[in-house]
Order: sequence, then C-alpha cells, then structure tokens
Amino acid sequence: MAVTGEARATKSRSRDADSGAGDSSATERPTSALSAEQRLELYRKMVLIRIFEEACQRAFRKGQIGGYLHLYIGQEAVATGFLESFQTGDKVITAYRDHAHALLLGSDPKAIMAELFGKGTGLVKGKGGSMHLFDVERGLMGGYGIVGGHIPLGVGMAYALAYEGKKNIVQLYFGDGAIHNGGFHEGTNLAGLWGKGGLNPCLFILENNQYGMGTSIERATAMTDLGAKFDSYGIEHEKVDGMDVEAVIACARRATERVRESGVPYAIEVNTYRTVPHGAADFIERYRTKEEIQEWRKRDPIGLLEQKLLDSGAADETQLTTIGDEAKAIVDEAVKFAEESPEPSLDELMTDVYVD
Amino acid sequence: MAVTGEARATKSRSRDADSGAGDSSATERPTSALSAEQRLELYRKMVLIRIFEEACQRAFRKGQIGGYLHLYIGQEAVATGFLESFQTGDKVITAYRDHAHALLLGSDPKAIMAELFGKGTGLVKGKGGSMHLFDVERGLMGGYGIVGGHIPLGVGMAYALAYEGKKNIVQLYFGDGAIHNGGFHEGTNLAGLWGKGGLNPCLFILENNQYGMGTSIERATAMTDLGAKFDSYGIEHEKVDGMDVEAVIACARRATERVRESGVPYAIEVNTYRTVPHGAADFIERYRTKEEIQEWRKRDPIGLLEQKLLDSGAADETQLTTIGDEAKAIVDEAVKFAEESPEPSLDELMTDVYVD
Amino acid sequence: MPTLTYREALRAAMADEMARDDSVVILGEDIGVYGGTHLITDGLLDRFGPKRVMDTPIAEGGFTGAAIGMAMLGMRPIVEMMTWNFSFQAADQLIQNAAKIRYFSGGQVSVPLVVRGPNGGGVQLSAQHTHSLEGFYGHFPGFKVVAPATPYDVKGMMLTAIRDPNPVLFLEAGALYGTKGDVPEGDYSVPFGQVRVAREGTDVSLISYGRQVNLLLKVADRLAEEEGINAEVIDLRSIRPFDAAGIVASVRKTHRAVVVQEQWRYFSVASEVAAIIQEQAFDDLDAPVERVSGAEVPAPYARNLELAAFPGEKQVSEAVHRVLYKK
Amino acid sequence: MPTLTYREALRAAMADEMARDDSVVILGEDIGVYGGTHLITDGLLDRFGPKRVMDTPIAEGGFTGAAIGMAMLGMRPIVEMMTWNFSFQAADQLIQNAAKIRYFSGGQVSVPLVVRGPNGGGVQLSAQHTHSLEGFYGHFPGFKVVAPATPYDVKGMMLTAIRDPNPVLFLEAGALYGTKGDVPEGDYSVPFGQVRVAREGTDVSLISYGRQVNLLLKVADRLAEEEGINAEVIDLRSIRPFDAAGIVASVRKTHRAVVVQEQWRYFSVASEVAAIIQEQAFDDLDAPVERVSGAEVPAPYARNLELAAFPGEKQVSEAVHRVLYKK
Ligand SMILES: Cc1ncc(C[n+]2csc(CCOP(=O)(O)OP(=O)(O)O)c2C)c(N)n1
Ligand SMILES: Cc1ncc(C[n+]2csc(CCOP(=O)(O)OP(=O)(O)O)c2C)c(N)n1
Ligand SMILES: [Mg+2]
Ligand SMILES: [Mg+2]
Repeated sequence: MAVTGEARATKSRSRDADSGAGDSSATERPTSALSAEQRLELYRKMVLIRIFEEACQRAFRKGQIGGYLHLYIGQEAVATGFLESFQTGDKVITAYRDHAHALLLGSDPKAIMAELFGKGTGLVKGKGGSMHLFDVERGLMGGYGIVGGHIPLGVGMAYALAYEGKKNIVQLYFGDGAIHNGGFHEGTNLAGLWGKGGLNPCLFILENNQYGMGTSIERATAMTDLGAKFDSYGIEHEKVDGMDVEAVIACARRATERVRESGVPYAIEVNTYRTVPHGAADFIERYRTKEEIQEWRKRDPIGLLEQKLLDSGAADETQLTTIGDEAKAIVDEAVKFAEESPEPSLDELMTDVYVD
Repeated sequence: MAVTGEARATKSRSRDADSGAGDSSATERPTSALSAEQRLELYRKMVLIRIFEEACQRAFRKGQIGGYLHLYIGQEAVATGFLESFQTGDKVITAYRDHAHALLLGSDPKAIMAELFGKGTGLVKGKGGSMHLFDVERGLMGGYGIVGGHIPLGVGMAYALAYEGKKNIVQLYFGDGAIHNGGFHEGTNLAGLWGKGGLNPCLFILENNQYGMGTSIERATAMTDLGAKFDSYGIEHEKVDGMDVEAVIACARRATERVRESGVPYAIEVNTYRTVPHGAADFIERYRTKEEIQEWRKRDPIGLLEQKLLDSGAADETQLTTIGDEAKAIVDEAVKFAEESPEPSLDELMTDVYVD
Repeated sequence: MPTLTYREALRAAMADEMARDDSVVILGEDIGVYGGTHLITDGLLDRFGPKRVMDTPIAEGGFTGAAIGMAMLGMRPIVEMMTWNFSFQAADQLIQNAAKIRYFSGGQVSVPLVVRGPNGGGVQLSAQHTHSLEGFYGHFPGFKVVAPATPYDVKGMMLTAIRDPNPVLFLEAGALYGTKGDVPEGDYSVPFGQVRVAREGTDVSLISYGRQVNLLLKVADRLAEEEGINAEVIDLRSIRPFDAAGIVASVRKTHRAVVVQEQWRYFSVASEVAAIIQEQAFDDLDAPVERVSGAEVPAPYARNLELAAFPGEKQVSEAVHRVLYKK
Repeated sequence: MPTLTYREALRAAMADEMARDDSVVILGEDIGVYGGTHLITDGLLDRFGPKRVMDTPIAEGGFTGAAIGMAMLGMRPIVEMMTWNFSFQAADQLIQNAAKIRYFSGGQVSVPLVVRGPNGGGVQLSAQHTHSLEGFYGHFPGFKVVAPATPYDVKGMMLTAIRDPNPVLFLEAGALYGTKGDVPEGDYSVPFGQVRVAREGTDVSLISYGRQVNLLLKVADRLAEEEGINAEVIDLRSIRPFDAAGIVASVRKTHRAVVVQEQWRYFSVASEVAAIIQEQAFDDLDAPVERVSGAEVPAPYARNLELAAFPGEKQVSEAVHRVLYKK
C-alpha cells in the first residue's frame, strides 16, 4: 500500500473530492496541469511528510519526543504547494507546526528527527525542539511558539530583502487563530505601509485549518471571512483550496511571482484542516465531531492526489507503494539516527546565548 | 466679543463651512434642527471647554501645570455632540485628551483645574494630572496615557453593563493613531464577538483628527479609510463631520439609541482636527502646514455654530458675549481655586495603591 | 479532610466562589468547550454557562484588558492565562492599567481581578514556554502576587484572591497540578503575605516557593538522615506582599540561608531575599546567603540540558554545605 | 575635547555609525518628519532618507518585531522607543524573540538590534509615563542592558551597542538629555560590563546609575565638605553584563555601601547589588548594605508627591549615616 491508513482511507471516496467539506467556492483552480512526473514528485514530498509525522507521533507516545509536538497531518498540500515556488534566497517563517517546512526546504530528516528527540545532532543542536526548527542556510528562519509573535518578524525580513535590493520574498505562514492577535494587526499594517514603496515582498499564507486549538473561527470573531481582514491594511488577497495541491501550486506561482516582482505584499487564505488533534498530547476533542473530521478526511490532500495519479494513469499502485516504502526507509533511518545520537554535551547549555 | 480670538477668526469665513477642509462627502446631516435654546446651550458648553483649555495653555506656559498637557481645541464638537446623548449609568472612557469629557459630564471645573495644577483638591487628588481624569460618579471612567491601552477596558465595561442587564452603553473614544495598535484590534474583535449575543453595548467613537502626534494617516497605514477597519470585526460604522456639532448630535442620538437597544457595538468615524499642537509643550510643527491649519480653522466648530446662531437670529453678539463672559468667570474661578489650593498632603503618597 | 489534587483544589475554589457570587466570571483561551488545556476549568462551562465561562480568541492583551474593564465596574473576573509565558502580550494591560488605575484615579476605581495560570518550567517546553515570572511582576506596586505550592494553599489562596478587591496575579506551580494533599471542603482562606514553614529546622533556612519547595523538602530529609543537618524549609507563598519578617525569624534561628529559585539569578526573588536578610539579620548571619538559581540561558529543549538548567538536589546540598562551611 | 549635550552625543554616535554602515537604520514613532519627540533623531531623515529613518505607526510590538526580523537578516536596526514606558507593548517581542532566538535557533541566527529611548522619571509625567526598567529587562539572559549617565558614556556605549551582534537595550537617562560634558569627536567606544568610578572615596560606596549618579555626586560633595566623609561613587552603567567585581572592589575598600535607584525596591537592581555584596564581600562589610529606592507606589502627578517618591539627597545622606553608624 502506498501510504498510511489515514490517507488511504479516503481513496475510495475521492469522487466527493470537488464537493468536499471545505468551502471551495472562491478557490483557485490550476490553469495548466502538471506533468505526471511533477505530480509524482509532489506525492513523494507529501508522503514523506506524512510518514515522518506519523513516526513523530509514535515516538511522542513512547516518550522519545518531549515537550509540545504539533503535527501538520491534513495540511501537507499547503507548504508543499507554496514551497514549490521557493527560490534560493527566499525566506520562510512559520509557527510551531513546522516539520513540513523544514523537510520541504531540504533539511536533513535525520537532523529534524534528532531535534525532536532532543539530541545534540538535531537541527538546532537539541536546543529548540519541535517548535523551533531553523535551517538558515536553506531559508528556514524558524518555527515560533508564541501565537502572532512571528508575524512582525517576517514583515521585517521582507523589508530587509527589499532594502538590500534582492529579488527575494518572505513566505510567512500563520494560522486562523493568530489573525485575532495584535501581532497580526501591527505587523500586517506595517507590511501594507512599507509595501506602498515596494519595500515589502511578503507573501502572507494564512493556513485556515478552521480552529485555533479548540476554538472555531465563528467562536473567535464576528467577521469570519478571514482573508478579507487584509483589506484593513491595503493588502490584496485571494483564497485557495488547500487540500488540492495543484490548486495551491497554481496560486503560489502567480502569487510569489507577483510579490517578487512588485515588492508589494499579498495574502492567500488557504482553506485546510488538520485531521489530527491540535497537539500530540491531546486525545479528547470536544470542540469538533468525528463526522466533521471524517468529511474533511475525504479531501485529504494525499488521498486526492493519489486518486488523481491512479485515475489519470500517471502511476499505478506499485509505483505508489514504492514511493511509500522509500519514504518509510528515509523516516526509519531518521528515527534510528535520532535514537542513536547522543544527548547534547552539557557544555552546550551555556553556548548560543550571546554572539561573542 | 463672544469667544476667544481663535474661534472668532473663522467667523467671517464661515460661508466656506460646507466645503471646508474636512472630507464631508460621506458625512451625516442633522435630520431635525435643534431649537434656538438647544443651540445656545451647545454653544455655551463648547465655549466653556475652549476657554478652559486656553487657560490651561497659559498655566502650562507659566509652569503652573506640569507633565503632559493635551488640548482638545478644534475637536470640541465631538465630545459635546456625543455626550448630549449620555444617560445616567452610561460610561465614558477616552485617552489623554480628556478635559472636555470631564467638563461635559459635569465635573467641577475647579476640581479639574486643580487636578492639572497637581493640587490635593484635584479631581483625582492630584495623583493623575491631565491625562487621568476620572469622575466615576458621573460616568467618567478615565483618561488614559497609553495609546490603544484603554480600548479593551471600554469593551470589558460594555460587557459588564450587559451582563448586569443594564440599558446603558459605553462611549469609547480613541484616536486615528490608536487604530493601528494591537489593543484596537484585539479589543474591537472581542466587542464584535460578544456583540453577537447582544453583550457589548459599546459605541466606538474614532476621533480622526488626521494625525497621531506628527504622523498623518497615510503615513501610518496603506488603507486610509479608517472607519472601514471596523469591517474586520463585524461592526457596522458610519462617518460624521466632527466640526458640525448638530451633525454629530443627530448621529450620536441614532447611534447611542441603536447600541442601547441592541447591545451590539457600533462605530462612528468622526472627521475632525486639532488646531493646536499635539501637546502643549510642542511649538514646531513640521508635519503640517500653516495653510492646512488655516483651512481647518475656517470650520472651527465654535465658529461654525456661532455663525449659525447669528445668521438665524437665534442670538445676537451681546448674548454670545455674555456666554463668553460667563465661561471666563467660571474658568477664572477655577484657576483661582487651583492656584490657592494646597498641594496634596504627603500622606497621600502611599494611599490608593491598594484597597484595604 | 478529603484528598484533592492541586488541580481539583483550584477548580473547587473557583467553582465554589462562582456559585456564591454571580459577579465572578472566568475567561481565557479554550477554557470552555475545550475544557481547559490543563483541565483546570473542566466542567465549569456546563455548570455556569457561556456568559460566565468565556472562551476568547488568542489575544491575551485584549481579553486581559477587557477583564480589567469588567472589574472596574464591579465584576470579579478571573482570567486564565493558558500559561504565564503568554502574559508578555498582556504585560502592558497588567502593568499600565491593572496595577495603577486605582492610584491614578485617586482611589475612585478598584480592580478586583484575578489572573491565573501555570508558571515555571514543565518538561522540555523550551525557551518560549518556560518562565518563572514572580519577580518580573512582583516588582510592581499595585499588584498582589502569590505562588502557592500545595493543594491546601492553592484553594485557600484562590478564595482569598477572588475576594480581594485588588488585582491578584496567581502563579500556579503548573508542574504540581497532579500532586495530592489534604484540602478542607467548603470555605476557608489562606491569607497573603505570610510565609509557610514547610518543615521546622534549626541549622539552616532553605527558602523557596512553588515546585522547588518539594525539592527543598527532599533535600532537607536527606540532609537530616545522612548528615544530621536539620534544615528549616520556608515556602514564601506570597511574593507581594512579601513576608520579610517570616524570613528573618527563620534566619534568626538558623543563622544560615539558602534561597532556591527556578528563575534567573539577576534582579530576582532570591536577590531580594538575600538583600532583606542582610539588611534585617546582618548580625545573625554566620555565612553569606547562598542563591541557587536557574542557569542564565533561555530554557533548552533537550532534557539533559533542561535538568542542568533547573536547580537540582546536588546544587542545593552543595549550597547548604557552603553556608555550613562543610568541606 | 568638544563639549556636547547628552542628546547631541547620542545623535552623533548614531549619525556616525549610519554614515559608516549602510545596514544601520533607525525606526520609531515620529523620529523622522516630526524630528523626534526628544529631538534625538533631529536631522537624520534629511541626511539618510526615509528608507533608513523610518516613521512608524503607534505599534511598538509590531515595529520592534519587524526590527528583529531585519536584524535576523543582517541589518542593524535601532528602534527608538519614544519612551521605555511604551515598551510593555513590545515586551513579548523583546523577551520572547530578541533575547532568545539565538539560543533556540541553536546559534544559527543573531539579532544585532539596539532598542533605545528615555528611561526613568521626568517631571510630573505620572503613573503610566514613569518607569525605570533596568531590572525588569535585565532579568533576561540574551539581552545586554545598559544605562549610561554621561555624554561621554552615551556616545561610547551607543557605538558599542550598534556594533554589538546581540540585542542591546539602551536605557537613556531622559532627564539628562540637556546636560553637557566632554565628548571626543570621531570613533571610540566604551565597553559594556564595567562600572565607572565617578568619584574616588574611601569611607562608603555610593552605587547607582543613570540620573541618580548626579544625585550621588552632589551628596558625596556635601558629605565631604560638611562632615569629612569621603564617599566613593560607582556608576554601574551596565546592567547586563553586570560588573560584580567592580562593585566588590569598591566595597572591599570602603566596607560600606548604599545603593540608590529610582525603581521600586523589590526584585530590583539594588536587591541584586546587596545580594552580590553580601555574597562576595561578606567579611569586608562593616554594616548592612542600605538600599534607597523609589516609593512603592505608581508615580504620582503632583510635584510634591513625585519628589517624595523619588530618592532624594536627604534619604541618601541618612542611609550613609546609618551605614557609618552615625547618629
Ligand atoms: C500568545 C499565545 N497564546 C496562546 C498560545 C497557546 N496556543 C498554542 S497554539 C494555539 C492555537 C493557534 O491556532 P492557529 O493560529 O489557528 O494555528 P494552528 O494551531 O491551527 O496551526 C494556542 C492558543 C500561544 N502559543 N501563544
Ligand atoms: C503605546 C504608546 N506609544 C506611544 C505613545 C506616545 N503618544 C502619545 S499620544 C500619541 C499620538 C496618538 O494619536 P491619536 O491616537 O490619533 O490621538 P490624538 O493625539 O490625535 O488625539 C503618541 C504616539 C503613547 N502614549 N503610547
Ligand atoms: Mg488554526
Ligand atoms: Mg489623532
């Protein structure tokens, strides 16, 4: 079988794909189809993320991963789609749900897993954990744990890129819960203002997964068209169906190009869903129904793509199984590496507080 | 002469009133005219505020008033118009430009002036000064010095009024500069949310005097239709010409009634202008031109009303002069009281930190 | 007396007081439908309804400010900070408004507000989610700041807090939510501003608050058993008001003190304790007051680094040996 | 050496460094067109243009956060807090991001940021506009925190600050902007982490920073003239790193210390100084370290109350008498 049970469960029902639970009325459809090879590559990426995170979940339950662990399961098409338009020199910043971003930017899965295991070989030496993945060389400027707190950072980075005359942009990811925070308002207003002079190549990627922890959008604000909140800052915006990776890619290509050329910020509200609990330690979920989760699972981004690959004849079960197996091998190796890696040296406690 | 030079200077040019510097395109016109006596009463109130603050300015220059002093000159019609709809049990909260609100709510001018003089007989015992006038008995829940900081307070008060089942509202005043602050975003979003259940009788009064200190609106945000920022919170809004006290009154009557009956918040963007520097200590004003100030002075709210009174025959010069003289007498008495009042007793230093 | 967990004791205090007094409401993130991320408020929504148990958006500054406004009109709101780490976003509201409004209104307004939530380190929560903010907030007059360590104290002090007409910052020992202890049913109160002698002793005063009190008790027992050192353990409980007399009384007896805290060393509770002891018990001191604090680094994620960053038994014992001039 | 005001020295340091290094920019409220509310940045907009001298909306959290982002990509932003009183709105950005990113990125990122502005009391600015935040921010590892008192130091330390690859919180003595002193032209630097002996003495160490240093010098002169007491005055200058050795060296000589600060007493710089002295100079001390602090109240508006709330000559002299056991 190609991918894990969760994604596969949706396969047989993927005929519902286009009328799924997500409101896709205002969403973007890809203008030009991708090649079979490109689709397979997307599939490969998303499957790796999924299998990686399922391994994280198991390791968390075993106590090998500590602290907070937030999985991206269900949302893979978002970062996968947007980072397809990543160019060298671009910067990526997000919240604590950051494993996919690191994997997609090419960070070593071994180093990521070792980080989650709190090992000295981790991506940030075991000092940050799941919420704080950084790979500056590859453009990952961090995962952050304080809701709303990283938004102004991304805006400032966009200013720096423009100030230095680079044709690069910032991909700034944040959640539907963060939009009600002052950090969003103040940061985004600055982006709009600086963008008037072409000094803010910031692409705002609002990952609307319908909930901020256990609070649904309509219990967090009276105005539930979240994308339209960018109107207040003079920032244009559109929506995209975040379960359809090809739609995301088409949107991302246009949007990143636009921001890159103009230096003017732009925003995308991505309609998506996490099919797992907010944090890996959560087990009861009183704030949503099993049925709702089930509805969204029908539009699981991996399941959707898988069906498309099979239906179009771009791939057969064997190929998909191979991709799944390859991903498993990578993840197994990462887990093994993480398990076998040493804890950080105690000398590391006091380093990296200051630059000398 | 009825009022001081500044207001009077505009009189001869008041034919420009309706095409003045303020953008009054989307503004509200009074539906029913006020009686002559009502107009005279408004005039009386605004003249008192003006003369009171001119005396403050002089006292500040003499060093009798210390700290920060922010005058309301040019904006008198705003608080005068809205507080005309004040009912017992309503609450008023504003920033540091708060003298008018206290005077209009009926606080003793002597106690206000004594407060500014830092005397023990002051409205808050000399402990707060100009920025922190409170008269809780009359509904004045304070002036505040931190931009944006009082907005959530007002929203919480509105919740409390509704929670207790009172048919009262909060009048929440804040400036165009405050709207870019996270406190606005977070507080206003809560108002919209709680308002869905009729639990937020809060009237947002955005005093758009075109500048936050020295920063014009278009240098503070890319989206300069400030009232429209309430859209993000599901709060309906309108604009009114804040130089025309009768327009303000008509708007305020409808708006307060609406909020009072529904428990749902509502917002008014009031177009106004301070014709004096931001703070009484400022003398250079590089951020705006003399011509701009001059243009707005033509629409000075007191000058406009004065002209209307004279033109309609509702009052003659003598009556207006009498009103001015009466106000002067009140203010002179307030200054005298403030001058002669003792400093707070040193025992007062340590009181009012805690309720015992 | 019934045995309750710290969590249950806390919940009982709030539920009892909400039942007694309609003006008490509680608001915060995911405290209602979700049941509270630490389950402190579990069941309260069902019992008291959404007007009194209010889920909020992720806007600590906004809802803390709104609660201050409610309090100014006589309500008695309890704000849950999901954790105190998020309170930096509400620092302006707390410090500039809650702590000062009474003063700058010349006594016209009071702010009967409780802000509560878990404080101090957990397990591998890393840099942004690990803070001990007693000294940070305790610095400001206008607040009361408490940090109870036992189920008994947490209920008694919460009851005191809700009834206090002043803003109370209630710093819970998050790591102890599951610990059990005797807790009276019904109404009682534990006053603010009094240390608790958690263990009587004669040879050295070990002083702390929150979860470190348990650490100190452990060390004290071991010192007694293994070395015959009889340590007194002082639980500060209340950070503002601060019970200088209680500390000094202990040191007058023992002549030696070790202060332990998870927070950073500089400008901290331990600095204050040391300063006070040398001020008020100068001639009684037989050795400098020792401070054992968290390592001067943002909290690391890796468990071994984290354990090295928090005060541990070994460090405390060594400090005891130093004040006793042993070895 | 030319004579400059504190304000001019500060401006000179920023202008010089902006001229030398394109990556230095400055942002804040009304620092450009308006000229700066305290005129610190006057003329910089004309000289360096709006891309480098950026007026911002009233959103301390937002623009401080943006500056952190700029710094993370190698720019060297200077943020003007119009006054430090407004920095509570940026506390989350400063504490959770600026101070910690280097650590939780495992050393991958540095944050060469300066946040500067006037700190400490003015004249009748009242409760919300009067704070001394050295201890408040100095508590957090990851920051450097300095508080220069003289025109010479303010220029030299600002040059050091801008070139420092770490986040530096630069707390200016707002009350001293107009005071004059000798300031070298051109480049020099004053290192962080070293006290300045503002006046040599033998009988007692008077320790403070910021505008209180001038108060101490005045008291010291009077004590010398009128009572023959020869006080040493120590200007801490740097709050983090903290020069414990410099303090201890002075106390080893004088055996007595009085620490003076405008900030509140509890969990403060003076607490720390007292704690350190008793730790490191226990046997040298002839009297308990005395602390003179601001009154434990939000700052009052009335001038007489305000003067009573700030440390004054009389309080300092009395503390000196106490440590000398005079009268
Ligand atoms: C300022 C702040 N408050 C509260 C939290 C606790 N918290 C962590 S994640 C989260 C929900 C965020 O929701 P959203 O932005 O939609 O992101 P998602 O988890 O859905 O990806 C909350 C409340 C926090 N980390 N920071
Ligand atoms: C958080 C904060 N930042 C900065 C200031 C300094 N400040 C005082 S008034 C003001 C301008 C506010 O403008 P606006 O809200 O339009 O009110 P107006 O003065 O025009 O009445 C500023 C920046 C402050 N008091 N609080
Ligand atoms: Mg979400
Ligand atoms: Mg304004």
